[in-house]
Amino acid sequence: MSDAPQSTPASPRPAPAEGFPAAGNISDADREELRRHGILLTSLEELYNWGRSNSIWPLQFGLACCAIEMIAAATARFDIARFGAEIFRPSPRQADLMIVSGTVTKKMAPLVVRLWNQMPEPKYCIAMGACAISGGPFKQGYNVLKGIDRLIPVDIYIPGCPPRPEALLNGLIQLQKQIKGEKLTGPDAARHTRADLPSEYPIPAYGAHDLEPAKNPAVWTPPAPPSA
Amino acid sequence: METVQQLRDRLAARFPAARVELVLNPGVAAEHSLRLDAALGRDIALFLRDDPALRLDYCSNVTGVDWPDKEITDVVKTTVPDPAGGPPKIVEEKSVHVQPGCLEAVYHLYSMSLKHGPVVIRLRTGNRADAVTLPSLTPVWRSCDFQEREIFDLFGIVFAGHPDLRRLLMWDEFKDHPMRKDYVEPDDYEWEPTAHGAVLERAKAHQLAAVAGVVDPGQSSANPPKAAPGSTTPATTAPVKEAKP
Amino acid sequence: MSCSDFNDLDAELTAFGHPGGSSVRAVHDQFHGDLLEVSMGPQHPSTHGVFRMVATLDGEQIVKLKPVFGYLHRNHEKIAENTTYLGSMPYTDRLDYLCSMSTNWAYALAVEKLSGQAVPDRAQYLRIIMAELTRLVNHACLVGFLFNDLGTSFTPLLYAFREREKIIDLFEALSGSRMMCNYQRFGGCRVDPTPEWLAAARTLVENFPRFLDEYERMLTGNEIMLARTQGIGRLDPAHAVNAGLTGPVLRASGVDYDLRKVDGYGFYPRFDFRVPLGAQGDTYDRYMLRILEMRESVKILVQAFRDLPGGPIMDPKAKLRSFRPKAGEAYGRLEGPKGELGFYLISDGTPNPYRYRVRPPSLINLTLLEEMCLGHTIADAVVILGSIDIVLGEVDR
Amino acid sequence: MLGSGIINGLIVTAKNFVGSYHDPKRMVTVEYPEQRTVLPENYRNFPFLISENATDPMGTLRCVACQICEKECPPQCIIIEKSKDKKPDASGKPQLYPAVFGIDTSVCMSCQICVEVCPFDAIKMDQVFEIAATDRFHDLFLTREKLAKPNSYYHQIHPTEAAEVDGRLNTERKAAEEKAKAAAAAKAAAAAAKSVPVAGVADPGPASPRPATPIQPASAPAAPATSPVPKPQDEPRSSPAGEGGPANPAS
Repeated sequence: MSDAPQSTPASPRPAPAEGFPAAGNISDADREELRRHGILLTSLEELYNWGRSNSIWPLQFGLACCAIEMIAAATARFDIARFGAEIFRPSPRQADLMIVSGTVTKKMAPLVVRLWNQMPEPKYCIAMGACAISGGPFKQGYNVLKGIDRLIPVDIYIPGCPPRPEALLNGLIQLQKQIKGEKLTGPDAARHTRADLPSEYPIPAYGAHDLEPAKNPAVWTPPAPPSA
Repeated sequence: METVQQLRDRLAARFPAARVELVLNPGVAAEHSLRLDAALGRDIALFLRDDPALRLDYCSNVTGVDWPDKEITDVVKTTVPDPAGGPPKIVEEKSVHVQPGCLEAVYHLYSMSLKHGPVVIRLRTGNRADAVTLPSLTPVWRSCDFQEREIFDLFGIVFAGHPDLRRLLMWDEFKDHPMRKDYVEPDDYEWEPTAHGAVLERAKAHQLAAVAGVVDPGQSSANPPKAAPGSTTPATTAPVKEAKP
Repeated sequence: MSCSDFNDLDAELTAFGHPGGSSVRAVHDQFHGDLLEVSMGPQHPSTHGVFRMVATLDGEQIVKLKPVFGYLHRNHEKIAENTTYLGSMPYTDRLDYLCSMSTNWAYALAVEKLSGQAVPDRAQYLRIIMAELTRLVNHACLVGFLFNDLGTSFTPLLYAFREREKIIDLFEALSGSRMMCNYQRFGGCRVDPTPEWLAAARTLVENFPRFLDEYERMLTGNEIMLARTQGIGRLDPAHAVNAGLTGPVLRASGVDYDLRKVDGYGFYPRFDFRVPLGAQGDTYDRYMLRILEMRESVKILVQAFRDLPGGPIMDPKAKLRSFRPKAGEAYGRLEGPKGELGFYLISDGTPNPYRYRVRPPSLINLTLLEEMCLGHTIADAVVILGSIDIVLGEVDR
Repeated sequence: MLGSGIINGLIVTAKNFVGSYHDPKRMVTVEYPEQRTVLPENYRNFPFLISENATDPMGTLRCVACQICEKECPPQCIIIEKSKDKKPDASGKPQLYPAVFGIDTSVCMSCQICVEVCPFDAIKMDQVFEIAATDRFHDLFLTREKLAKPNSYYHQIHPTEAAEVDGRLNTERKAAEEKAKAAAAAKAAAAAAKSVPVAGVADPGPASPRPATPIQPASAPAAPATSPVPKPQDEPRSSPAGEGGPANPAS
């Protein structure tokens, strides 16, 4: 676990009276110390999350301008393969991550939701670029969905128009951190482990004037505007 | 190449039944155009394509333009001599009339073989509601194919004789013509943190409607869509919730 | 099925009136198979974005193919009619997002035609430099994508993107953004390059033929490529002209129509360059034409760097805010990397255009996609589409 | 010979493959979180507001709430509300200030039009891009507290442009000074002193786009509106960590 956060100050460990502490209670500093001596301590949960976070396979799915920067992130200069995410799968059935890279139009939105539904759990969504987050500069257009988070849950938002490839990598690193922190059991367990949370979302239909429904209230909960 | 005026005269001589008007362009570009009689539009287009002096074999750009109904105030000034012998008075009479709107298709024609152009031709519909049919020029220039479909989609001009007149950009179930000037887009103004101007008006209207319960947060749209519960959602674990109070 | 078989088939199709509806029946009668409808896209790795083709197949042969558009229709024209003339400039970056510099220029050209603004000499040269660099980026990437469609897994694209990164680094250093340059203004350009920038750009251009040689050594002689592109997707000149095809796709069919020569916009008449033309009008010609055009662009760039004059880069009378052209209309067009890119503007004297229309070359170049694909296999349709060079931001706007 | 074309192609790729082992110029990869590309001076991503004083950013915003940028912003992602009262600006003249200033970075397309139309040099383009967030409603809506950055930060990211702007502002202020001598003299001097980049006054903190990149003070000092030279094109655009180049900022 060489990439454990190194900036964590050495916190006093939970003061074991005798013997060794349980694996879950070892502080990061101690674990780093042990690692230096060639002893790796881990739990099944950590191993599982470590494996998942370092082999995120994105869906090969470009919508607009940001897709070019996504391709650029996969080319030699930025090399997304260093994060284990270079295998862009053309099929949603094999993908873990959907990078919504570009403007989601209302004509495209049902297909994006269908692709999302076809991806198996655990799955994650990155909204890359202003258009995917909120409609961006094309927000006031009649055929532009004002943010993909009206229809599916989004884990990471990367603003920018388009974001640099480094910004995409930065978002990916954040997603990896999120995956590493996920719990498999207990009340705050990750989404994919819980049977009561949906893994499929309603696909809107084409209506006479707009999508029907235009948003999914289960995922779309905007607060009151700050200036109001 | 001959000037637009000469071309107009030649067309008038060749097609005596057709009305061919010269539309002057007041701008700097001074690309004047010809408004053709819609009924004979295709014949004239064929002539333009095949005439050896013109050979306009390439139709570059096809555009729709919406001219909504316009209220025009006419001011008629009449000079009334003063019976008392003083200076004559000027009397202004105002009358308001509505100039009926229309839809227009504009074609930019060039010649690839003779390398000249553009010749701009325009076709006008009768109005914006029911008389919206124009002859399709796709049989003359294949390049009009997608562009006329786009105009049909966004402006609502029906091109008679088009081989495959369907919506090009919007979905088939869509009913409106969004590039018209009076189109109102659907209401999805829940989150507008930087709204001002027209957007702020719409956002406020949305807030009022949401408070009054007129707009269902799940299904908000400027024109309330017809309920189609069966077709909207397939079986999922999270059905769309009904409107919250 | 070998190449010669396809040529026989082509001859038969011509006898049946190819291209056109009757050939559908001709091909169908010939093979007597059951038809299968395949929908490719909008999420498909080889449709260059969210483009969709509905193909009807007889075995593997295409008997009917209908393109479906609109999955990236983001209402550019409507938004532009609700914003100022200047406000639309950054949106034009996002039309053809691989070639923002030349799209900017096309829009600036139309507005300058509408308002009658003059452009200083230095800005004219800078515009040509930017447009030709953009052409290099576009054609290099296009060849990479085309080979992706042919089945190479990413390698040529990696080489193309290596060069692209160098050029867009220049764009970034000049305009501040890698892709969305927002560089042209009505009556000039926004930023004046420093001597260091020009020196770096000149070095890049001088080294570019070396990259092209490497690229060609890697790709042009490849037998698999030759077998899959020669004789595929033939397009005859008469049909191409009638269907309004422009750009490299048209010139590959042998029609000499390049707006840089025909209209002579900007300072192009001052430059010495050739317009390469194809003979067969097949996919291979369209590929080779791109390579040749890149070499011509390098020639133009070398001349532009040699002759670049000093002086201002903006018309002193140009103003940024409250820009209101006189009422009237104008259609400005230029030779973009994909074909004739035009902007049609109607002004009513207000700060916003009354009508704003983009003439998208990518969309109109797809008019004959069905005719080019008829009789070929579904795998060839992918290659033919790749050789037409579309960008969905421009197709759907 | 059939197949020679394929072999030629393979030779090219093999050359590049082998070459990348002994020729560092062929290694184009920038290992992002550890190494960083040197952002060019003109790079722009999201606007920020300039404050004259790092210690009191809200009190010394240059913005006078004229709302031109709000009006001109193409995607309308700026919101400004004018203040009710007036505060003295750097030259001592009482001015309005923005009571509310917000930019929705989830809409902003970094087109720089707000910067170009601003008559007061109050809004400039930032260079941060690592602002990925998990909540777009709060993290991506930048209020004036998050937007305000001191002038020294501006000097750090756009040195040439900032020097030019400061020169112009100083001339304007001197002219204003001559008009109203007595009261303004002290303040103008203070402003002139502040506008010199002072190391350590500004703490860009985590927002700094290139924390370890040394700023070259002498990049084309006289040229107006410049763009820096990119590195020679065949070199990788970054120095490897730990060789005098950018230090490892990830630690």
